[in-house]
Amino acid sequence: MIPLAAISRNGLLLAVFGLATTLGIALTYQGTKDAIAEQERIAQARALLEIMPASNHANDMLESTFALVDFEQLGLRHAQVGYRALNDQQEVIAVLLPALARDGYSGDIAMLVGIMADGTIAGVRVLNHHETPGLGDKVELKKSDWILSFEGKSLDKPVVTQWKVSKDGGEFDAFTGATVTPRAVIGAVKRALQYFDTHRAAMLTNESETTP
Amino acid sequence: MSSPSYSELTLNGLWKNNPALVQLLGLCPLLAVTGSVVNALGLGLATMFVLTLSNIAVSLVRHFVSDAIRLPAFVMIIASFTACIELLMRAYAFELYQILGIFIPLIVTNCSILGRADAFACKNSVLPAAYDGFIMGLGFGLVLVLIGGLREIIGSATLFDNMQLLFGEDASQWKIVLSDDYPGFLAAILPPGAFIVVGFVIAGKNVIDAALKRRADANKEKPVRGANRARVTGHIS
Amino acid sequence: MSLLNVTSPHAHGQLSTAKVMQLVVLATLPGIAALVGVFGAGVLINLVIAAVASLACEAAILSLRGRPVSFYLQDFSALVTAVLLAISLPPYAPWWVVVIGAVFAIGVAKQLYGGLGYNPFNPAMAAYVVLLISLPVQMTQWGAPFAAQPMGLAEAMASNILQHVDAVTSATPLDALKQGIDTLSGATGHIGGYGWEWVNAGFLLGGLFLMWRGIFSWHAPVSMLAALAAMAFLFPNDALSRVDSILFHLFSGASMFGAFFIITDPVSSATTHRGKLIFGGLIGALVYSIRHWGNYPDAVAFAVMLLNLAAPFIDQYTQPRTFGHGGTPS
Amino acid sequence: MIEAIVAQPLLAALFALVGLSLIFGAVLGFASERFKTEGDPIADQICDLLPQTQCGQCGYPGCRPYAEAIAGGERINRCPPGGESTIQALANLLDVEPLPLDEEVGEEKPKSVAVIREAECIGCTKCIQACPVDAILGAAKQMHTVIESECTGCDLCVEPCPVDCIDMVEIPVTLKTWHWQNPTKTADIIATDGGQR
Amino acid sequence: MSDIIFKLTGGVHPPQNKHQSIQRPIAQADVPAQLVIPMSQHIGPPSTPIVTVGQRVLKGQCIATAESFEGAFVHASTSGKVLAIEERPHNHASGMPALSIVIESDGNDEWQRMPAMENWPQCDRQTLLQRIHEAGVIGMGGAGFPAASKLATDKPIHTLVMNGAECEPYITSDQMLMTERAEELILSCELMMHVLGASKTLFGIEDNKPEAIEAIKAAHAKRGNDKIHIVVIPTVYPSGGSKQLIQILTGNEVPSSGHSSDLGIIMQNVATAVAAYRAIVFGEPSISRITTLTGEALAAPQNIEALVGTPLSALLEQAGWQQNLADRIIIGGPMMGYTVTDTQLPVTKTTNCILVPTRAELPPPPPAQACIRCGLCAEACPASLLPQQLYWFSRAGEHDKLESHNLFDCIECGACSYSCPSNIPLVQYYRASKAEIRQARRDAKQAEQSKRRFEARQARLQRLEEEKTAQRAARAEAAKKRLEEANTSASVVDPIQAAIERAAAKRTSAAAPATEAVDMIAKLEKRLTAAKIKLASAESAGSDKLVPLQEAVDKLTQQLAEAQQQAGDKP
Amino acid sequence: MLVEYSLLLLSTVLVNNFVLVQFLGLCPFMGVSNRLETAMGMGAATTFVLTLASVCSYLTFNYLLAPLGLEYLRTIAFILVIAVVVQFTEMVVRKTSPLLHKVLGVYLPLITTNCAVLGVALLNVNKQHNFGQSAVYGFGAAVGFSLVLVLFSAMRERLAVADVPKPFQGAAIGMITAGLMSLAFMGFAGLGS
Ligand SMILES: Cc1cc2nc3c(=O)[nH]c(=O)nc-3n(C[C@H](O)[C@H](O)[C@H](O)COP(=O)(O)O)c2cc1C
Ligand SMILES: Cc1cc2nc3c(=O)[nH]c(=O)nc-3n(C[C@H](O)[C@H](O)[C@H](O)COP(=O)(O)O)c2cc1C
Ligand SMILES: Cc1cc2nc3c(=O)[nH]c(=O)nc-3n(C[C@H](O)[C@H](O)[C@H](O)COP(=O)(O)O)c2cc1C
Ligand SMILES: Cc1cc2nc3c(=O)[nH]c(=O)nc-3n(C[C@H](O)[C@H](O)[C@H](O)CO)c2cc1C
Ligand code: SF4
Ligand code: SF4
Ligand code: SF4
Ligand code: SF4
Ligand code: FES
Repeated sequence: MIPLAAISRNGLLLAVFGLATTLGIALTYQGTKDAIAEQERIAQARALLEIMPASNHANDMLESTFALVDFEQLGLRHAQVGYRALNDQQEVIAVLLPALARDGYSGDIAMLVGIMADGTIAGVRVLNHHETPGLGDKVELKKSDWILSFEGKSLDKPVVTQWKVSKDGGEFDAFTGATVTPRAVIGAVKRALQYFDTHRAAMLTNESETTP
Repeated sequence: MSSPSYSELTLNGLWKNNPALVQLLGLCPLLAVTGSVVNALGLGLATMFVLTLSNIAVSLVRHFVSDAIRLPAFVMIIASFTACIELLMRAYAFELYQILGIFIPLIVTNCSILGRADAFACKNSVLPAAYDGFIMGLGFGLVLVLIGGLREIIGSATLFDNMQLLFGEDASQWKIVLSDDYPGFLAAILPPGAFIVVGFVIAGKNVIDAALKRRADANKEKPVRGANRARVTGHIS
Repeated sequence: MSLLNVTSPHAHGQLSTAKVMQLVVLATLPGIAALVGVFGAGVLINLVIAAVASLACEAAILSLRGRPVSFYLQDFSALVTAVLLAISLPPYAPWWVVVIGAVFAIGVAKQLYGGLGYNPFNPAMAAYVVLLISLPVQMTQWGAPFAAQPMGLAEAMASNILQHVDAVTSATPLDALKQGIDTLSGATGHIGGYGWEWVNAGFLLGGLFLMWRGIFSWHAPVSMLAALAAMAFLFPNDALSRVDSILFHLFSGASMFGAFFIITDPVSSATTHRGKLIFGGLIGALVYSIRHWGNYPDAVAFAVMLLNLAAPFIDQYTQPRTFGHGGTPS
Repeated sequence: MIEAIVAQPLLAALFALVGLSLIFGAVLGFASERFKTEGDPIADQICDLLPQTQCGQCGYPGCRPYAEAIAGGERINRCPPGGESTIQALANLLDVEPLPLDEEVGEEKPKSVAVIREAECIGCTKCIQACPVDAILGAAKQMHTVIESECTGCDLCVEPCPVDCIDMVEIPVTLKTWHWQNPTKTADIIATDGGQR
Repeated sequence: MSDIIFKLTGGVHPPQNKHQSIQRPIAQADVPAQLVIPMSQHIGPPSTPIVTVGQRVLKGQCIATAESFEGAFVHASTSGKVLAIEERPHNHASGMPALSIVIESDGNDEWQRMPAMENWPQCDRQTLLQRIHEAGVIGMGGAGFPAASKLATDKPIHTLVMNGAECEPYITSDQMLMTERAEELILSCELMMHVLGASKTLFGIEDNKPEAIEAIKAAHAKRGNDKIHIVVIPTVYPSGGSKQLIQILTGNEVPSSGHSSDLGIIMQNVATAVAAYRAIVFGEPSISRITTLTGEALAAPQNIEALVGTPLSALLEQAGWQQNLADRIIIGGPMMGYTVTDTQLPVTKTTNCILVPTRAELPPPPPAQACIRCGLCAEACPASLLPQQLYWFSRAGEHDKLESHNLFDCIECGACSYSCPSNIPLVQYYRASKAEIRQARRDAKQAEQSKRRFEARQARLQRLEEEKTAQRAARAEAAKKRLEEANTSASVVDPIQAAIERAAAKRTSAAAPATEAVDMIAKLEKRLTAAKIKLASAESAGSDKLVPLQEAVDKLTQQLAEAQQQAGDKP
Repeated sequence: MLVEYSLLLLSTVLVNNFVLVQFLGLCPFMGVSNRLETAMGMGAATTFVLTLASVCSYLTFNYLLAPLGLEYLRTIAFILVIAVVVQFTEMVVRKTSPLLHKVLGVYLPLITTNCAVLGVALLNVNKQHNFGQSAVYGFGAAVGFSLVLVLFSAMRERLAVADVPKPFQGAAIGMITAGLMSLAFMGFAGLGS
């Protein structure tokens, strides 16, 4: 015997609950929708904005992306886009390139390298890594200022041969007990600069294109 | 069922029947989001909010639901409040929302096992129910913050770091640095530390309880043995 | 006259727990000697600090609990833990690292469970792991083997206690292998990486002595080393030939120390014979897996803790066949 | 139709969830009718662990009612005749922490049996009515006697006796029933936990 | 002879200490002035005294009997007068008293033998078994299991195993017996084989008794019976355990819940065999035994043939007891023996050794330390158990786990305790736990029975109760019938009935919310039935309240119909 | 394909163990681990429900919520789905195998409140798993949960007789043990990546 009465009564009652609760959520959603969208944009652009603060440029960098040719040169495992920062005159003042160091201590280190049009570094940020907490993770800005030491450097300041950790006879400090991670990061930044060098012309012309 | 007094509710929620330390419920957030005070506080407030509101709602509708759909109905109420707070946090405390991750939506299961809706709210009127939800949430939140604080101190010798995530930019001044050349003790911030710190906090509570009990025992007469023995064969004439 | 009224047996064997522990300490001597020879006197300082801290911590907790302190200290188990912990630490670790380790080992991993015999995890290894993840900087500073000027006792003290001298550090051979740096030594005749084969040989010697004295059975160590060798043979690192790989893994890092002193800890390991075979075998396999595919260059401590975790379960399902139960008569 | 709904986010939400909960409610309603639980198997298992002394010291009229109460959430430490071992067994069955015996209900006593001083018995049959297991033989106005092997030692018969002629007598240890005891805890130095800590 | 031997599982090698007591030949104990002969020397129901206080008995005269082979006959050990039949402290681990017959010796030691059966090879099995039974022969190797009962097995037996292992340190009573009475022993083997119908004897002797081996081999060679195999086995404790010796000699394991007879093997201790032999060939019942007196507190350790019932003190005196040195008195060996504190206890048929060590020789047990799970106990256990696990479970009172770890296969040999570096009295835990489990089983049985009786009683009471209500209901029914008949307007009754049915149908649907209306209806129904019953009884009694009652019923009926109407409208 | 799935399985069972690394499902982990047999029952029940719930919530999300643009309703939708799955499982088990019901029955209702179940559903969405991955992920999470639950319960049976200091007896020492377990599991970090 199928107890139809019980089924329909309970089903209906629960449906009423569903109705009420959904209404509540849906209304909240309608109310917060725009704020959330805004927050999500900010979050996406956070790393970009840290390197190129809003005061320095005039465009929405998330909007002006360009495809990276020869992305393997940046260490990337699959195609990604770069970002342009423009001034009021719509001239490119800097590009922000994703880069990947594959020789980290435990896995890949993903980062974003900002390079001014003149080839100096605007800033570097590590986006994602699996380095040992307490050792290799000092490449995060949260843990140490080390990553800021790249600012203002360029391919000839110091000279290419000095783009090494001090232990290997280079310009850059390493952390106590961890040489592998800085070595990997420095290598990747250097590669990004070299990539910029080779592709500078194409990147500095502002012709927006969509993500390939 | 006569509703217990407010002071009893308070004592229960904060100490005697503390959801986290005594009932051992809601352990996941207790361990997962207590790496720092700010995370703990964020989740604690969210939980308190949901618990209070859902208790109110459940108490309001308690006469309409039948037994069969009681649980699902209550779960839906809790879920909807959770969904609301999730949306609100996304809108107004996005970074914290990202840090707390899935533990925000998980307030649903968390709260439903806190069981207050089922155990208390559906048997009491709105005011006690609301108060109970609030106190239970508070008891839970306080433990969260306590553990967050301990882990933050042991792990990195700071307190109230990153409070701006919750209270806006001004709060970034609140950070207290206890020692400048502390090498850091990462285990406290990593998962193992969470368990061990909670273990020690529970043990600490046991010590206090034992001391309290000893004091109480000292001035309490022994219960009369067998006072409420039942007559097994008493109904026979 | 009052006559004793006690249960049988009235006779008792010669071995006592204290004596077992003393033998274990004794058996570490060849390994310690090798460590001193290779890395200088640092390990001796660690030994002293660890022993003092462990015994003090044990005594403190015992008296807190109102237990007879000297009765328990006399079982020497805290000393064994201290010695094994000190051996595992880098020889020039700061003194406070050693103290934290000893306090964690005795205070948390051992006494919180009720002391000798009750701890589910190997205290020395639990302490090692906590230190490794908490203070990775201090815990990865291994001195260079056979340094040009080996440290004497005085210098070692200065380094460990006053933290004056900055010891020259270098990646351990296992670490180097992980990073793909060839410090190997197959070519130079050092099978386990420069200096490390001596250390391992020392512990092998001590271990064989304990086995001969019947302190533990052969099952766990042999099965661990066999599993380690098998894994090294099956999945060699690119830089090594299969045979070199076996020798390298057997004689580098904590392999022998682990096989004979750590996984044989009776309290936290499996107790049945079959259980010990499984216990050792899985440890060997895990050690290699973590060394080869994981984040840590050496993995004895992790592997041991992971199997400690499984030991009660293993014991439950590896009971030997009781006399007179099934089985075919021979 | 679908497009219309999708175009209206509010409507879509309502539609989706109401649909889900309709189905859900229906299924539960069906389940609640179709699969009613009858009896409580766990209470049977609990009852099997209780000593069946039927003495009522737990505050329930017999072991079965107490078993049902435990199944309903009553604490497991209220049966003095069962003592520690019963509490342990219940804790194992229910996967909860064993508690010490509740002082309120009494203490664990050695097992005893009732013995009627037959010379004094006036044959009032009150004890027969009190005995939960019919362990007393006798008819009105005749001497009564306890069947020792059936007596559970519940002592329920003691109080009703108007002439107080029933004694509870401990079952003595004999050569046959003697056995080794566990080593005393005091001899076992590990277990002397400074009294309490 | 090259008999294959097998390896014993586990085992330990305690210092033997046997040389001390074999320096002297077997001495004869003096007949004491008073003998206390317990009725429970064997495993099984206690023997029943057949003498009366004051009666004169002769040496060898039966003084207590047993009904079946499970029991044992008891005989006077010397001639004299029965002084008392009462509970006396018994030579038993418990120190509990046991029913004993106290005989005052008259010093004459006057024999009354049973008829000799020198023609035993011609006697049938039953006759011989009866004689062994009536001679009170019980296992003298330890357990005291009645020999006749064991020999009377109905399983086919092919092998007799003679247990001359004597693996316990210190004890040499079997050794001396084998050395001095080898020929009798070989003959006993033949007798036993005859009784059992066995085709061979395996005679196991540990290799630490060269004199005994030599003597037995010589006697064997002289007799030239090739069915008897003398097998020298390595010295290891507990090779003398029955299951262990069978394992060593045959490689077979006695099944856990079975007996050696399941393998076609019966084992007897050498002393038991000799006792049985003497009972048959000389008609001498079992009234004495060879006991080893040893330990450093004795000036003259030796073996003494003592009468059953002799107080220990008499023997100790004879062996030069130095009371001030004695630390404990152990009955049996250092591995399985139990201590006694009373030197007046009697020697029994199973008292194979009285060990009186000094404190230095066997120091008191040091306090137990924690188990470190070193597994040395498991290495030593001859039963392949995990003593450390048993110990943990025993401490936790985990009976299920103990049983699943085969606690009951433990032979309580003490090898585990012997080897435990932490000095844990493991065997005591096992003994206690075994007893607890047996008790728990008995309790469970008892509880089951109590439960049945309780339930039966409840059911009976309920039946009585129901019968009462049924009677009441029947009366009410009858009255109602009359009421109906009286009420000519049937139309009033029908809607009520319908309403009642409807309400009842509603109530059965459990999920239905108990609305107020339904409650109301139920209440009204109740009141209505009550009123009707009253009405009916008033009617039958011819009461004058008939009219107001009738009115009340009508009113209620109407109310009910209204409520019903409302409830029907609502949903 | 096979390699990818087995790596995912390895990673969910060991490397990112739900209980010890991700902190999900801790209440039953602490609560239902006093005895080995119960732990095994709970493990079996959870494995079944978790796998089924993972798949069902995947379907609900991708075929109901996502097309309608209702991602924000996922929490409430998932919790409903889980409850139905649990109830449904109980019904089926009760009908088809009373024996199995006796073993699993008591644990089933507890599973609804195990946040590992909702966690799996949510993480499937976050990680954008496809159908197969969702199934493997749910199964792996459950196996990881059951594995540590069973090992932990075997260990707790041992702890029950240990001479733990009074204040630490019970939950406290359980927590600390779990902490040491989690310490051990850190050794798996990086494995399989
Ligand atoms: C467990 C462990 C984790 C490590 N993690 C890192 C790491 O994340 N990054 C790093 O650069 N070095 C790490 N190291 C250290 C390197 O292996 C190596 O020892 C070190 O880079 C050598 O550098 P040094 O020359 O500065 O001593 C780790 C070492 C160990 C034992
Ligand atoms: C551990 C252990 C050791 C034993 N050692 C001997 C022994 O050395 N000699 C012996 O005759 N019986 C010994 N027994 C008793 C035998 O198992 C067995 O009871 C006896 O041989 C049977 O013969 P019975 O019935 O004639 O006494 C030992 C028993 C146990 C449990
Ligand atoms: C058929 C048969 C039945 C036996 N029944 C028992 C028995 O019920 N109880 C008992 O203790 N021994 C019994 N025994 C004797 C034991 O097997 C064993 O020989 C005796 O208990 C002495 O033990 P021990 O040899 O280990 O000391 C029986 C032997 C046989 C052959
Ligand atoms: C063979 C052997 C090996 C041991 N290994 C260890 C060890 O690895 N770590 C440790 O802390 N204690 C070890 N001990 C000492 C002791 O068992 C340990 O302190 C207990 O775990 C503490 O309860 C060992 C003891 C023996 C006999
Ligand atoms: S106290 Fe125990 S024995 Fe007595 S009635 Fe209650 S459950 Fe039964
Ligand atoms: S005789 Fe007395 S004590 Fe025994 S069961 Fe009956 S009522 Fe209880
Ligand atoms: S010999 Fe003693 S300490 Fe060793 S495992 Fe056995 S009981 Fe434990
Ligand atoms: S006493 Fe029992 S457990 Fe111990 S060794 Fe002997 S048979 Fe094994
Ligand atoms: S909070 Fe209880 S299971 Fe996660």
